[in-house]
Amino acid sequence: MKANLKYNAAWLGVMVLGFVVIDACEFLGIINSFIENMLVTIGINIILATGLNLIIGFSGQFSLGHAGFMAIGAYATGIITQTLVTPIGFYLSVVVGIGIAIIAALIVGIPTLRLRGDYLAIATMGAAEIIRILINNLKITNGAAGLFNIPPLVTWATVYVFMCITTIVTVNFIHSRSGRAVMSVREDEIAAESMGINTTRWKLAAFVFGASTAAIGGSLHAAYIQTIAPGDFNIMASIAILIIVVLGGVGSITGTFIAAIVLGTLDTVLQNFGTLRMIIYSLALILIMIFKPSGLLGTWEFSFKPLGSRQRKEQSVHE
Amino acid sequence: MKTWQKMTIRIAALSIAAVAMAGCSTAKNNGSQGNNPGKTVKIGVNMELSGSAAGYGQQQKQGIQLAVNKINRSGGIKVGKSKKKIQLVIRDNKTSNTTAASVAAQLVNNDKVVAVVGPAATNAGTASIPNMTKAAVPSVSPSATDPDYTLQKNGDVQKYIFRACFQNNFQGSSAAKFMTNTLKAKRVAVLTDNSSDYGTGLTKAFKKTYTGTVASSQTFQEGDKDFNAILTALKHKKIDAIYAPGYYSELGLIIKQARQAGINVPIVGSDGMADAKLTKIAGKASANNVYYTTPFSTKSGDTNAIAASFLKDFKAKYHTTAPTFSALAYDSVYMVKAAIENEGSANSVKITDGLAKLKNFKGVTGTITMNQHHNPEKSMIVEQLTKGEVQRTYNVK
Amino acid sequence: MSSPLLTAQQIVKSFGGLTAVANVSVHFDQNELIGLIGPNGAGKTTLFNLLTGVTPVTSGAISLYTDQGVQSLNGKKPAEIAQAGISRTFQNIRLFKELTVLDNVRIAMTNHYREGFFTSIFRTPKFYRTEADMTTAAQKLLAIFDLTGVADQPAKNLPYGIQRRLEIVRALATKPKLLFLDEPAAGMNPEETADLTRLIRQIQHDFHITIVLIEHDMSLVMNVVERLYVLEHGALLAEGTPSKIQQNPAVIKAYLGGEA
Amino acid sequence: MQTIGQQLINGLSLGSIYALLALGYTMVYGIIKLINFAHGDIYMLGAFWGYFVINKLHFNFLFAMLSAMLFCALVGVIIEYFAYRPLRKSPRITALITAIGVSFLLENGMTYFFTANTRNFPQAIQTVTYHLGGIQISNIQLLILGTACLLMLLLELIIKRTKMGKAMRAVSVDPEAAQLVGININHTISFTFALGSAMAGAAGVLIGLYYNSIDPLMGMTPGIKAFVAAVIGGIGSVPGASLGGFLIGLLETAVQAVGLSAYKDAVVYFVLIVILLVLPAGIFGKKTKEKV
Repeated sequence: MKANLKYNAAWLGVMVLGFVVIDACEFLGIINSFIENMLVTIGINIILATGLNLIIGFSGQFSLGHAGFMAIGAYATGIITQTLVTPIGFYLSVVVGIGIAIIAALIVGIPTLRLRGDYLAIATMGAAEIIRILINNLKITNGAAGLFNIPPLVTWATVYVFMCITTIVTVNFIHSRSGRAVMSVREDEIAAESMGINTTRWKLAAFVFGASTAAIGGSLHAAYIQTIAPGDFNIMASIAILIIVVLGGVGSITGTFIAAIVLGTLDTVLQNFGTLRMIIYSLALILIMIFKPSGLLGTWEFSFKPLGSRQRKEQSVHE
Repeated sequence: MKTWQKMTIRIAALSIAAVAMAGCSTAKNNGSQGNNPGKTVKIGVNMELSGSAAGYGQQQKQGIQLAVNKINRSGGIKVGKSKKKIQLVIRDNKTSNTTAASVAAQLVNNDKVVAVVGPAATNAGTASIPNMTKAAVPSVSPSATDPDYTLQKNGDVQKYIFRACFQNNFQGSSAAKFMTNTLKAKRVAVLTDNSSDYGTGLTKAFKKTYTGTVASSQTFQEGDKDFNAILTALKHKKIDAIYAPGYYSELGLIIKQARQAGINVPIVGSDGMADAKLTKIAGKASANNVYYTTPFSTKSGDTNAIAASFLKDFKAKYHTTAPTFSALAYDSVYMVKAAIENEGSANSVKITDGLAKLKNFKGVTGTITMNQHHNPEKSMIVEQLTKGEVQRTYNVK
Repeated sequence: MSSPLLTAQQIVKSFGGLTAVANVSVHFDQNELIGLIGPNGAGKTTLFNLLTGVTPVTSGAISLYTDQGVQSLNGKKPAEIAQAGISRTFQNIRLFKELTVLDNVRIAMTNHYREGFFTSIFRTPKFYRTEADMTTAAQKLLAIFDLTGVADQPAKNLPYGIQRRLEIVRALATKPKLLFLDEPAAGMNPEETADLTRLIRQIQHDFHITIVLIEHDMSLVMNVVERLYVLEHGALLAEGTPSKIQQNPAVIKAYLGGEA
Repeated sequence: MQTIGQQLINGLSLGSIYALLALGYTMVYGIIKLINFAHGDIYMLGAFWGYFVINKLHFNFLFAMLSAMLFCALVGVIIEYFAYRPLRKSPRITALITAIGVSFLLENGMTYFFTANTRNFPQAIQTVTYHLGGIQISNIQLLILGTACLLMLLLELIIKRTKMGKAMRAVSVDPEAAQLVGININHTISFTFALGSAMAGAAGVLIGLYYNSIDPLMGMTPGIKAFVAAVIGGIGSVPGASLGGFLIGLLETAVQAVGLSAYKDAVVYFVLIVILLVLPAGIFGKKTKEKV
């Protein structure tokens, strides 16, 4: 119990430190709205990619429909905060977004999660596209024109706090009985079933969990950028999140953080290269994948726990 | 044992800190308003140079570069007493709204530009507004057409946001009037580009004004190439004309396929079609009985000296007939120049004032006066294509 | 005669036109150790799959006798059957390879230690209590089978024999009343097989459960089981004690006579 | 009735393009289980190749198409060699991301060097429209349908009758066993890429001629649709890909014909999901049951 306390306190320290550092930089003017924009984008991408990593890396289900759930959150916020221009309106919209995303994830997941591998990927991609096309043709979502002048109810601090909370919640989920059950599904579905694990239920749990974090990411995106359009949530948007997950290492939350930061920074730096930016970006992507096929960190996870005992552990692995 | 409480405290502490700090960050203020020029007048370009709107973005970039070259060759912009050259900072926003916001922030904060031209699309533009407003730097979009683009939610004008193009309501209703009064079309079919605000906005405005019957209303997406199914379905509907707001890449194909399918009624579109490529894609034989509303015409050179020189220069530099997007972008740069010269200052706030007060500015796309909503008022014409050539132009009132 | 635990009556399984299991009736009693033998392709593993719900039966009835009465297992999913008290190992080891030995065992305990969703994501004291209880129970089980030393290793790093043993431990962690072992001695050397024999006896004795095992290693089978079923071509060929089976002419013919 | 006939023609011409593209997906997937995301962009390269050789080198149409097939085959092999071969033993999702990277590279590289502008494809063949009992069909539509069917037949023959085809089938079932019986896996995979890319190249030139408009991003949407077609037909199956392609072409046409053009893609994806739920491996896909 004492060890847990120390361990949690260490993480709390890291989070507060991160906050203070960013805030100090902001205050001193080191972070202007350009850098802030980058940081917020990275933060939102971390929220999105962590959820997707839970689905792909931990439950082993290949989903290509993350942007669809993100769209739900974004539009919930966009629509609700048009009339309720208060922070409460924003938090309400987050809750509503999560609620709708959960319902949508159930509708999509219950039938399709029986599919395997690439078939599931293509089915979830189709489902996300259906969500997007519906949004593109609805009146309440203002169709293809999208919503703009969404009230700016989110600062970088809100995004930071949400990022911390979703990460804590996701990591806690992974390191619990539920998380282990979810991972057993990834490892061997038949064996898991025979151990009494209701694989359909746990797959769905991970899928719904991931979808609700995507909705949070969408809500933050809508309120920070203040403009959303159906085109923001197309297949390429899902793929962008997938790239973060795979680049960081499927099954490593630490990797997701690193990849989101690396890609976010790269993208911003490449802004200086004009039209060459996407060429350099794609080359970087190909080269990283060829030289680091299991992602930047593989399945390695940073933890305070084994800091003292890691050497001993490594030795025993190499034996 | 105490982890639950600790957890709660952790979250609470973070939230309190967040609120407190957020207060700090909004409270700070930088003394003088806006960006000032250095040795040169820095103008930023926030443009769709890759991604789905890259084709239009690159045309606009050509127009901007042409304008800047021309201004610099004649010594630059007169700021007060001295002349300063323009330095362009061109950045690609990948046709992504998030990136457009980031590019806007970089242009105003890091590059310290005094004005921005772009973005091309409404959504990329609206995503940039918060950062432009925060830095008090004006932006002129050559082609953001949503009526609300320059407005805040409460209907007030966005102080720093301008455009060089028509807004949808004006263009859509003009098309409706033209079809009723000139073409005498009683029943029409509407074919809308449903992938952006442009097509849908025009259709909305068109339907509001049009008094005849809309016999069929169909949509397509950018990048679509096959319209045969929609056109075959239209063929047996009794229609007098088709209203098809969209861009030349799809409209060219629609015209071609419609004519091949034997649909010979007039096809009316918007300024997204006003491009020589339309005829090339549709084929000369098919580009018949085609009309579009536009501020700029390749025939403009006959009456407008500025347009004539623009057309000549463009042809000399890029070996192709200047498209409308390039013309609008070209005008955007000159609008900024006019604002600077009128105010005698290249401070970004001053430029904003200058843009808002712009009056009888003679541009390629007509004589422009900025109205209170930062929409340029200029005259609309309708061009008619016959065998791929602009045969005549109509003035719409 | 002790009381029955599971009965299967006239179960049939056909894949397309092929009948893999034809009209087989078996019964397994409380705390019994039963062998299931037969030549390759006789349908032994298929029978296991039918009884554990991995593949559904074409016809026939499977019933489990519990304290609450008789429960039909027809149409139940493998997870439900596992929760009802039937566990198994696999012919080709199916461990959760990337996960640690401890986690392999804890996963099998999932249904015995309930944690609410919010309990776990917000780490309430109850969460830590349940986790600790679960870990203690798992470690106790690992200790019994001499796996404490490798508890933190990923299952894929273990030697083959230990992997087989871990699979049995994992199956036991579900607290089964009936345990199916599919060729537990496959690929083992005589020494390891002897260890396994001891292990199986110990499990039956210490955990008071019924064990059914498929095995080709006759020394193991004849040594430990109390009763035997012999399958051939998907049908039941014989049933009885090891000594009786060894003298059964039909069995001898099936095993030794080949085509004759 | 006439309208239905006409729509059928429309659907089949559209479908034949999807089918040609779907073949490339299905073959590559069948052999190395990779969703070759860059396939749609190879089709774009084919169209651009056709554009340049007709405009600059004044090739006739047949030559343009054949050279485009050759060019795309080469590009396919090069991409496989540099981008996918190093990853053959890596997780499949890694190879997928690389494929996405290659797709980005081709799209943006072409945008960079040749601008994003839409180009009009040279009309190497004059369009002639035939009227058959009220139904119109152009010589180009006939050409597309004919070429598509011919190429599919040819492909089926190559796979079923030639030694290389047998090797392809062997590698797709069990690469290690194939290697043991003396099949050169690398050559076989290269050949598969060449064949699939050649199909895409042909589709590119045909599309250019038919629609008269090409641009660097033209491969994105049809690429995804063709992949959906391959999945519907049962990925890995050549007749399945053809059937899937025609099915999607007809479906899109039907949805637009009844006036639901805004939901065209939504209906396609919905049908995809429904088909997968009924037939988890597509129409002609082999259902593989894991052995326990």
